[in-house]
Amino acid sequence: MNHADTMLAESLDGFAAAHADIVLLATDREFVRRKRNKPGKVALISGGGAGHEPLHAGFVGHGMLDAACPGQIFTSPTPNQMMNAAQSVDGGAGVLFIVKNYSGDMMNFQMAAEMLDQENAVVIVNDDVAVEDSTYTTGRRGVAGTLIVEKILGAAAERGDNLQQLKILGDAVNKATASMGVALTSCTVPAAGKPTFQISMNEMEVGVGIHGEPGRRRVALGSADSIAEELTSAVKKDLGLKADQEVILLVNGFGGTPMLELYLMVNATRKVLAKSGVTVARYLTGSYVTSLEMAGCSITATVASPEFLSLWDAPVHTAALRWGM
Amino acid sequence: MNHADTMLAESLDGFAAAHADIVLLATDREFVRRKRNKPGKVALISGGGAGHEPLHAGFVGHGMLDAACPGQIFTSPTPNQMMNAAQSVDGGAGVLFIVKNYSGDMMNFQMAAEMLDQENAVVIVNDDVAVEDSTYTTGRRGVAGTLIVEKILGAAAERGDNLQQLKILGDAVNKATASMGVALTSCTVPAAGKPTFQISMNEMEVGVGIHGEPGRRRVALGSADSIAEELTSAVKKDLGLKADQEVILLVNGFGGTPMLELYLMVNATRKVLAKSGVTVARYLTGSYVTSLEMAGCSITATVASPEFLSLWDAPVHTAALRWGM
Amino acid sequence: MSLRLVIQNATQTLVDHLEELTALDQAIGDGDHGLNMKRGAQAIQAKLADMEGTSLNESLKTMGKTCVAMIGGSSGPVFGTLLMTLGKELPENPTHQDFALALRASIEALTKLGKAEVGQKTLIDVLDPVQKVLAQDSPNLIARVRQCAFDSSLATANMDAARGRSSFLGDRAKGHVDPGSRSMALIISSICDTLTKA
Amino acid sequence: MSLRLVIQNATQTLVDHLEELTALDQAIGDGDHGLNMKRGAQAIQAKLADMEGTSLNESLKTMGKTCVAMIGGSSGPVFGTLLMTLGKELPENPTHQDFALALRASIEALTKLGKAEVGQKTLIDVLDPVQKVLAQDSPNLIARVRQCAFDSSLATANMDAARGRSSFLGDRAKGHVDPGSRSMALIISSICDTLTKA
Ligand SMILES: Nc1ncnc2c1ncn2[C@@H]1O[C@H](COP(=O)(O)OP(=O)(O)O)[C@@H](O)[C@H]1O
Ligand SMILES: Nc1ncnc2c1ncn2[C@@H]1O[C@H](COP(=O)(O)OP(=O)(O)O)[C@@H](O)[C@H]1O
Ligand SMILES: [Mg+2]
Ligand SMILES: [Mg+2]
Ligand SMILES: [Mg+2]
Ligand SMILES: [Mg+2]
Repeated sequence: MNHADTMLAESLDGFAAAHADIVLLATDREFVRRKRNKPGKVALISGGGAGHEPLHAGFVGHGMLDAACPGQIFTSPTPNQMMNAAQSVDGGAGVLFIVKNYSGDMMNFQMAAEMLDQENAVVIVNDDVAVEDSTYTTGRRGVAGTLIVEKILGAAAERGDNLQQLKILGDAVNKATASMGVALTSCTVPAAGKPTFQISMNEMEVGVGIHGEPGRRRVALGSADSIAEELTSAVKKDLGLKADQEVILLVNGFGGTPMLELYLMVNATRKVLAKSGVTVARYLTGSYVTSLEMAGCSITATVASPEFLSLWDAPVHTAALRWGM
Repeated sequence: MNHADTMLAESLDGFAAAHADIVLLATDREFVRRKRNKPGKVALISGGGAGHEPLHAGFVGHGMLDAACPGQIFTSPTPNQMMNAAQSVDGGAGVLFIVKNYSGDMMNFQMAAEMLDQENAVVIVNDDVAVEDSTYTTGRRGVAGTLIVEKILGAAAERGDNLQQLKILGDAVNKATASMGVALTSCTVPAAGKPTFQISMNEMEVGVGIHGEPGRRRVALGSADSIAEELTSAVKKDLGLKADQEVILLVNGFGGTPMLELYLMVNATRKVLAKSGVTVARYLTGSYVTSLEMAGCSITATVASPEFLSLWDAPVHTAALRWGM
Repeated sequence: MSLRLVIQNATQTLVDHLEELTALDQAIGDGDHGLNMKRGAQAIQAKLADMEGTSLNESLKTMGKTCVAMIGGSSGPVFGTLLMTLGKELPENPTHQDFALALRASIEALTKLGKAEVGQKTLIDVLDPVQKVLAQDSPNLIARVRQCAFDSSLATANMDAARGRSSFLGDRAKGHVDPGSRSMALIISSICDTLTKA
Repeated sequence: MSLRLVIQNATQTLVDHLEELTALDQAIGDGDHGLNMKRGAQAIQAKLADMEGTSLNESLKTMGKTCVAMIGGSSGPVFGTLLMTLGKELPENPTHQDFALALRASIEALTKLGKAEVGQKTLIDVLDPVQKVLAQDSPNLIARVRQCAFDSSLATANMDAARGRSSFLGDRAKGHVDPGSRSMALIISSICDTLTKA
């Protein structure tokens, strides 16, 4: 809306003002951090390009992240931002980076990790099953499952897990998590000024990424039931979901999808899961990991162990996710 | 996404499944109610056409509404729904209806109130300042300020206020609340299948309603700063805001607006308010009172007395608004 | 001429005009009027068998209650109140004068319910002139009622809205026919057609 | 020929090609490559005065650090590592063979950083053939380097992507030039032009 160059800066200022009770915005807007450090706690830091709000800054606070580094729109933040964030929120127990699996994010975090003095580890999130792990891919993308990894790790860090425990737990949550999405419209990067891809009213992009990257294939617009069927079966297959298993189900909007439609998708998805005897133990529904104003949604399932569930249920107080306090 | 006729029903089923810990969906999906009645408490009931989600069903739960009656998309629910909801959640202390000021809603609630056995009262919300109260209008529309009225009344009902006290409080909150919005795109009623209004990429509709009703005027797309200036000055004028006053500020997305842009608007609005010495005591930012997938936003301000603030801060646990518990 | 045929035809007209009514409400309202009328019309059609053999008054009351229970929006209470009041006020075997009196009572009930007066761009602007025609003893009454309903509906285009969603538009509502008036005209002209053909 | 002019021209080319680079990245990536290169280019231009009088190696290191600190995305680490490695590896008054050696070291550093190999549709598919041309003693070296950069960039259109965002596309990336390769070709050809004109 305002000048594309200053949009991100002004939005961060608005965010910091609106949530001044829980977050602080660093000089030069390099990162958003929790207002108060918790000594002895492992610091959790994530980050990534802007345009996915509320991810990640909206998840900074008690029981989740200690800091989030916002890049430009759809652009990984720089190593400098990550290092400064790490120095700022260090509680003396090391730093855990949570990184979505994009080559940009991976390279920047890697450079930061190499230059860092503190003890640190990285959990890579790659929950998107849209693209098979073939010789033609670097591996899968990190998408909405990132929220689940950040929530569960945040709760574990809060209860006092050490860096190594958190690294193991994070990898385990990531492995138990799978996502797949579908887009009905494209998003428009403000500075580019035109839609990232062209799509007609009666088409959809199956397996779309959260940057408006074209997906696996373009097909005719289907019903919510058939979309749910396709997305869920890909997720189910990846996780090897079996009867009597429980999942945490996140139905995530991409930014331009009304809640009415997200709940429609919730209903369709739980019916598909029920057919194979899978129960939804926890639901989360909303636009949490977005692609600007893109219309569409993704479904994410995490196989729910009792430990994952109790960490999921633990109190959290961030701008975008809050319960128990 | 699914067949337009069954979309609402399936969405309500998804909502009820996802929030089964706090709500129940009545037979024939006539209303969504709080899971457990609280005897001796005045029952708060709201309702209105669907398409504004999470309003109202998303605000059913502890500290807010006891029941919400969803109509068809953009269509007031029927008196029968309201009466059945009232009978279901009656705690023996009477029923307060919270009604947005549309002729359809007013007439349906009025018919329900007349046929009802229980003691009841109505609080009418008409916070939209886009249209002056001239001889050509029925009075102002009820828009995003409804959330603030429902939150504050919900907290007061929870602490035990009686029907008469709540009616007086509700009218006072409504009077202290003003809103105005702007749309960048139209919404599309699913069954109609085409946009409610035509608008080009570089225009905006100032004073738009939450049903895609055309607004006051169509102008060239402005910057966030100029939009904030226009919306805020209309709100300020209506409330007679003066230096040193405090407000609760709700920056509300219409369904298709990314959080990035909403926080940009938060920043622009607080700067405009600060210029006239008005402080924002509480912020709420998000897509809470929507028009399907319409892009745009509204700003709402409530003049914040210490009592309003303490009721605003009181614990609430609903699908869409949750804090303190 | 059977009452059932009158009702069947009048409700079907509304269903058939779904798109036109939707478009009218999109221009100056929220776009749901076509669907609202269709939902009400189909709910009434589903009751046709039940209404078979009951009096005109009872049928009108049943239809009114069905509108209230099934439509919602402005149309539910408005068409519901109209039909229920007619059902209450009409004597057995009514004359056109009886219809005129019952319609006057209905208009008053509507004004009480929704505060709309003549000239405020609602279906009252069809009901009121039609009521006046019905009150006269004139040749070709049915044809005149039919014409009056159509003309009055079209005339709402020149009015400023003061009630209902389109009232928020101010001058911008000018030039557009009020959707409720159009539905009203469709119903009345369908009734006239069925009566004429019978 | 001044180093300053070489840098000024090469960075300006990127700024001038903002829209083309954006379009390429929109086709098979996330659309930010044009802006990323522009941001890096302008950050380097802002340092031109500071770099005045420093050695080629120091200038390269400064530019590399500026890319890392200011760009983000894939381009930040990739162009940053490329420039920083060149700055570290080049001797004083380098010959074209020295450039070839330093470029080889840079490609290795890039592969270590981002795991991309030749043929995986990244800017390495421009660097590698250009490095090979530089390693030869041939007439018209500058012209051949220039031509090689262009041709190699175009040739990425026929490759499947295996690294970076476009790797998620599988076959659908075919037919589109890799945006980073295009930037690399623009930089190299701008340098060649400035050197030729000097
Ligand atoms: N207060 C009123 N009195 C009489 N008729 C009204 C009133 N308000 C609205 N109407 C009629 O209802 C029509 C709109 O109906 P509809 O679109 O179904 O409901 P809504 O306006 O609630 O969306 C209007 O065109 C008008 O003729
Ligand atoms: N692992 C990698 N190694 C080398 N170059 C890469 C790698 N990943 C991406 N690139 C280059 O970076 C370019 C994309 O840069 P850019 O769009 O700025 O970043 P991002 O891909 O993070 O959005 C690609 O076109 C490619 O040439
Ligand atoms: Mg990027
Ligand atoms: Mg309506
Ligand atoms: Mg309407
Ligand atoms: Mg890119």
